[in-house]
Amino acid sequence: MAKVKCAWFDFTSCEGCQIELTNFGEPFVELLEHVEPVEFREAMSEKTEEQIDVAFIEGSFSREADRRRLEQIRARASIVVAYGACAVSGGVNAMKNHTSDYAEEVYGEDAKRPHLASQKALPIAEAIKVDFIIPGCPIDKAEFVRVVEQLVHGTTKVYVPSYPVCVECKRRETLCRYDDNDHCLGPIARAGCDAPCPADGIPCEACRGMIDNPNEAAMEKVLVENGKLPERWAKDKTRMFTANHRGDA
Amino acid sequence: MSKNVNINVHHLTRVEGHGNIVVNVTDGSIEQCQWQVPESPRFFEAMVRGRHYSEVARITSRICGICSVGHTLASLKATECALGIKVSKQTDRLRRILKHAENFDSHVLHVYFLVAPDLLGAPSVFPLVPTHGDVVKRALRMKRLGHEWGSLIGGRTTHPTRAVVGGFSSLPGGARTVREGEANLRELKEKLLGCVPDAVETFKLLGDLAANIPAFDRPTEYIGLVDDVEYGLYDGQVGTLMPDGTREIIDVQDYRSVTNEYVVDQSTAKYCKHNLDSYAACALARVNLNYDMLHPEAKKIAEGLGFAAPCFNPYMNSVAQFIEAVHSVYMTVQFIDEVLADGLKDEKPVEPTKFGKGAGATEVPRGILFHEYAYDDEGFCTMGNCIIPTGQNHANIQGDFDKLVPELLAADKSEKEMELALEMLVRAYDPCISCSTHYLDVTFKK
Amino acid sequence: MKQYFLTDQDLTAFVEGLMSKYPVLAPVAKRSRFVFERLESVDELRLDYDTTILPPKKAFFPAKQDLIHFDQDGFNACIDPKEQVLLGVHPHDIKGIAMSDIFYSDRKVDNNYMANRNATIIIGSSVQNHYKHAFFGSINAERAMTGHDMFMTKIDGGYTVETVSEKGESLIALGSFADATDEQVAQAAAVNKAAMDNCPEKLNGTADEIREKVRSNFDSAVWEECAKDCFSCGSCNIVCCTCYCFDVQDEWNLDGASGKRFRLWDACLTSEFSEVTGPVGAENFREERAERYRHRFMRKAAYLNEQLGGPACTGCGRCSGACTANIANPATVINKIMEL
Amino acid sequence: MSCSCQQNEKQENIFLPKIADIVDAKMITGTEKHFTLRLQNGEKFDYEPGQIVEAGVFGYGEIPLGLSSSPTNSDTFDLVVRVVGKVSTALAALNTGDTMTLRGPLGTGFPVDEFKGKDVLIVAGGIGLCPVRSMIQYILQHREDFGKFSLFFGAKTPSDMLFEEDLENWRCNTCMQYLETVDKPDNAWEGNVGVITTLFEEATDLTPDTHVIICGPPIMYKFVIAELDKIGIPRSNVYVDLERRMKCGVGKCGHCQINDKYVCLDGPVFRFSDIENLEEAI
Ligand SMILES: Cc1cc2nc3c(=O)[nH]c(=O)nc-3n(C[C@H](O)[C@H](O)[C@H](O)COP(=O)(O)OP(=O)(O)OC[C@H]3O[C@@H](n4cnc5c(N)ncnc54)[C@H](O)[C@@H]3O)c2cc1C
Ligand code: SF4
Ligand code: SF4
Ligand code: SF4
Repeated sequence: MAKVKCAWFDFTSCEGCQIELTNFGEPFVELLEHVEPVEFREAMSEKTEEQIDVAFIEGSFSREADRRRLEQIRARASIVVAYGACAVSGGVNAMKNHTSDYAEEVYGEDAKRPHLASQKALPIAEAIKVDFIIPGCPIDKAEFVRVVEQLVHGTTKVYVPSYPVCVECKRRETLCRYDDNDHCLGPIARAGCDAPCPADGIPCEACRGMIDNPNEAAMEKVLVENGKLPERWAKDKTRMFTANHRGDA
Repeated sequence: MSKNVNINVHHLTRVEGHGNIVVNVTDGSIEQCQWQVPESPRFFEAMVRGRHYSEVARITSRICGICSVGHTLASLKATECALGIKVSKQTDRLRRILKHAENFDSHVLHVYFLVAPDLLGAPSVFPLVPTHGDVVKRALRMKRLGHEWGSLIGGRTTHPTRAVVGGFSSLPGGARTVREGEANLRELKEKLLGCVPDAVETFKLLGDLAANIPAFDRPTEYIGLVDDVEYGLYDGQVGTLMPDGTREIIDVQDYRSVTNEYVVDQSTAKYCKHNLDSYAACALARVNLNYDMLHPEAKKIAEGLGFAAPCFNPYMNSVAQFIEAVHSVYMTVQFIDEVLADGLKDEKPVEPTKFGKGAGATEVPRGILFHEYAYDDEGFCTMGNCIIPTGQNHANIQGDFDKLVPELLAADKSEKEMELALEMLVRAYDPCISCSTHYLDVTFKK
Repeated sequence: MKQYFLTDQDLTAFVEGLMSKYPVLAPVAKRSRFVFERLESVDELRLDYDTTILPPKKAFFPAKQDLIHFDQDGFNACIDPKEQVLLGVHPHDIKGIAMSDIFYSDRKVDNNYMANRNATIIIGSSVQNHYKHAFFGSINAERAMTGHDMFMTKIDGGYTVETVSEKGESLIALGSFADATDEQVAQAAAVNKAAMDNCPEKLNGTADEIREKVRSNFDSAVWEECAKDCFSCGSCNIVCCTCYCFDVQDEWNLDGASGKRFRLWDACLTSEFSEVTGPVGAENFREERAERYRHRFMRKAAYLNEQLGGPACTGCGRCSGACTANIANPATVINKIMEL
Repeated sequence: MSCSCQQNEKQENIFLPKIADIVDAKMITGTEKHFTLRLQNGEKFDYEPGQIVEAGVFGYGEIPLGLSSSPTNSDTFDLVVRVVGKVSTALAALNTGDTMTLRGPLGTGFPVDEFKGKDVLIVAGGIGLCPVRSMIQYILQHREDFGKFSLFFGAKTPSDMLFEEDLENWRCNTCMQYLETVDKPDNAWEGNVGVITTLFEEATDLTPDTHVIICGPPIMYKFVIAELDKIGIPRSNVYVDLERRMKCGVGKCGHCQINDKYVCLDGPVFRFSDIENLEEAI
């Protein structure tokens, strides 16, 4: 099997997803048996002009100026994978999308200086065609390996569950947040991470985005009735990671 | 000397986030010499507005994936201060362990993956796989240990799950029972002590490579936490150290009098200054400030590597990081012993007693980090401010450039050599650029 | 086979005896709920539990089970049963296990389940506290418990212990049991009858009446109405002791050459469960959430009755508690349909 | 290997596949690949027309496929895979000399004996031709056992027509009535155009006691049944081939369950009168 040439690129993000990759430890060397990193700015100075087999893109598309760079990546790469919530859905960056005064809030008078320009935080797929996604904030490194292994083997369809996190909570026999006087977005959040948050005693914040056809109305109702959230919080709850998935986005 | 130099490093590699180095020398005179930060701004302070206090740390953790533990802890401390929460002794100790884990984890990453290639003359760690396989494997092994160590306490090292306002949402290792939690801690202790041989090897490697560390001194002001429990890392007050040895202690709540942020055109991140035009906040600053509080084993390492505090060579930050990494291993063992001696307890997070405003500080691998929030009566955030160490270091990096470039010119270095020297300097700071682009000084507001 | 008596004081020694011989899975506390887990120490045992989050079938059919390991040279099965004791199973859960035994052995025997099942010694125990949603007194009540080896009923001062198999009988040597008096046996019967009678919830109708009525309401608007808040989350399926569906997936190891095929508990309430890919894209045989919601009730109340000899529900109430939308409760839904 | 299986080898395991050698493989349309297979170790593969297998590639998975050759064909058998997703793509990537895994035969095929001596009509739409090809071949091989034999085949476009060689033979085979149509013709197409039911206008001599097999996309069933009703063919003489998601193929995973039937065990071939009132079946 020829090694698959992979390159990593980053846009607006915290770069935590690539950090997750370093957390594999020694087994990472095994992955290098069939994956050849050809460009990875944070980790290597090498650059390539060659055609790339797989481009992994982290971060949101949040400045029009980034469009050209993205188009160049698309042109050079056979497969484009958006990995991490920022790239897949806009992630946490999209929390500001519904407001207009965010720049002033952070930079005050200086907000109008041109180098501080920014637009809505959008998924990479808003700028270029994305072939596969690896959602999550951060990504689940086991899933990353699963996807990479499939790409290495030429799989054309990478499976991402369309059921919600509750399924995985139940399979792990996690105490439901709602049974612990808490709230949770698990019922509408896309699974695939193996539900680490409720297992650790905190709500699922839907960092992997919403499932297809999420029942948002029921979610709001359950947040208020079972989760005991004030109405205003329940209404805003899904802005954290899924602002771009909301019906009102 | 009539030299022309044109260095234009766009998106410097092997650093977190985006930074450019631009140096123009025409006929021997420096026309431009800049460290630029073009990273796109992310507006976290605006995003936390209106969010519930239980969500705020979870959001601000996403400022930076490398120091997300630090952001979480600084955020929790600020929120707890604003909400009148005093955490338990056990929480305090477990958080210290978590903080040490991050420090170790990040320092290993920096020393091995970002700095070592420079010292070994490689463009990255990957070409080292065939040539220095054992070094790479050791690096990955140590990196993994850092990850497991932090995960055991925090659930995850990138955006930790279990550290919540008022304490922890579950026992170490997600244990169902206290007994299991204690067993998990004991196992971690064994693992930590088991990594000593790897640390010794790293020590030897660094010793061999120390000769490649450039000689360059620029005395500056050092700022970092000083704590009476331990070496300033998780908690304490703001300490400053001037080149002449003068020290000052400032309360964390008065952090703005330290940071004094301002906006410059070459950067989307704000700059900071205190007594001088710039200051440094980094591992070097911490070791300079807290040398006496280092664990004896870490001191041995420092001496072995010829490190003497105070040290004014910014390139030595990598050495300071390794000294800290060793310190973190031994301090964690000590805290585990303390937790076990008192008996692990299944504690519920402490509830708020008021809603107001408060600041919190913690050290992240690259220096001191401040968070501040205000909350309304229902616990929703009305104001947020984060000041990130890399932001605090940008002006100091620029200061170093201003001194280093003429020195390099005087030494008649080639353009390539100059470029490498400048790149290595920036990397030595281990900058976290993306996180440095979101912070706010409210005094700028309208 | 025989009736014994075990005093409260002697319980610890008996369980320790079991633990010295077998891995013992038993109910233990997990914050506000209970779970079956491998006992590390007798003091964790909670025979006074109300219900567990997952049913005890996970002892032979874990939520994720490897089926085949493969590498470049070939492949291997993963059937590798280990003797174990499943302690503290409530009567309705014993019936649930008997039903899954039917699913996994009917027509084609699934030894990935049956081998583990056959290696498991089941010790039942009486319900000391009711789960707030339990209605086992009004469903499958007349069905006899089968497939277990021993049954313990909490009475004054200890437990009446009935052995129902050779294996169960052989366990008597591990503790200090006395023969039960007639009085103790009678008291045990009364305790178990009271547990059936005192369920907090109740179905209105016999199994046959319910089956007829539910089936004849296939096209009723009631499903749409009840499923309005459904998340299609499948929690009701996953926690159910008579749900048996699974998905099969393949995965490579890091080396890219070896890997495994495994199965995972699946849920018919989720949207992808009945989705197939055709030439023009995905087609779903139960596209609407109300259709999936109805399918579950049809399976519980009607579709499987013939195969199982009764409804595919034990009345444990786990689904009612697991449903964040509060709409999965069979007692509520079926009673509503019975009034149509 | 890590798992201990030696001692269990005798214990039947519904998930353990056999290995089949690919004797021949060719793309027969843009998206369909035709495989001729033989079990390894000279094992004979015994099955009935209409039965299915779970075919797979380790690492990718397994999918249900209908057997598309007559069981009386020497020691080889045929499968046709249409590329739609993950496993089908992995299978289609295989070539002569490669192997695939197989479990089966599974399910219930066509009731061949019941059809014997009767007029037979087979209506196939698109890839529905694959599973019924086993029956077609069987009938043609045992022609004298059956009465009048008609085959109606409809495809979306001429380039979607499978088994070109077969079609060529059937077109000029005088032992059968073969009618075909396409939804969308191309320039070269000279045959019928229109949905499959239009073929019933051409075939005027279908008798009420004809035995019928229908296999194709679900929407096709309703319309074809209506035509059969017009002729007066009782629904108990009509067999349909159903498709559902399947994971185990042996009635355990629950995906293919329709009411109290499992498509993988009780089907995929069903007598229409047995399922016409079954909710969600058609
Ligand atoms: C009884 C029967 C006979 C069949 N005969 C043939 C045949 O002769 N030739 C042929 O090309 N195809 C046939 N199919 C369809 C074939 O099984 C699907 O195309 C195949 O399962 C798609 O899998 P995939 O991994 O390529 O697609 P993906 O879209 O990647 O599928 C993912 C998963 O969904 C399920 N799935 C998706 N589509 C189907 C489907 N149509 N049926 C069952 N499960 C599905 C499978 O579990 C699969 O693993 C038959 C299906 C059935 C039920
Ligand atoms: S904790 Fe959240 S994800 Fe888990 S079951 Fe409960 S609601 Fe669902
Ligand atoms: S349907 Fe509900 S009550 Fe019935 S057995 Fe399943 S989980 Fe228990
Ligand atoms: S009925 Fe309840 S538990 Fe079941 S899928 Fe719907 S919301 Fe989830």
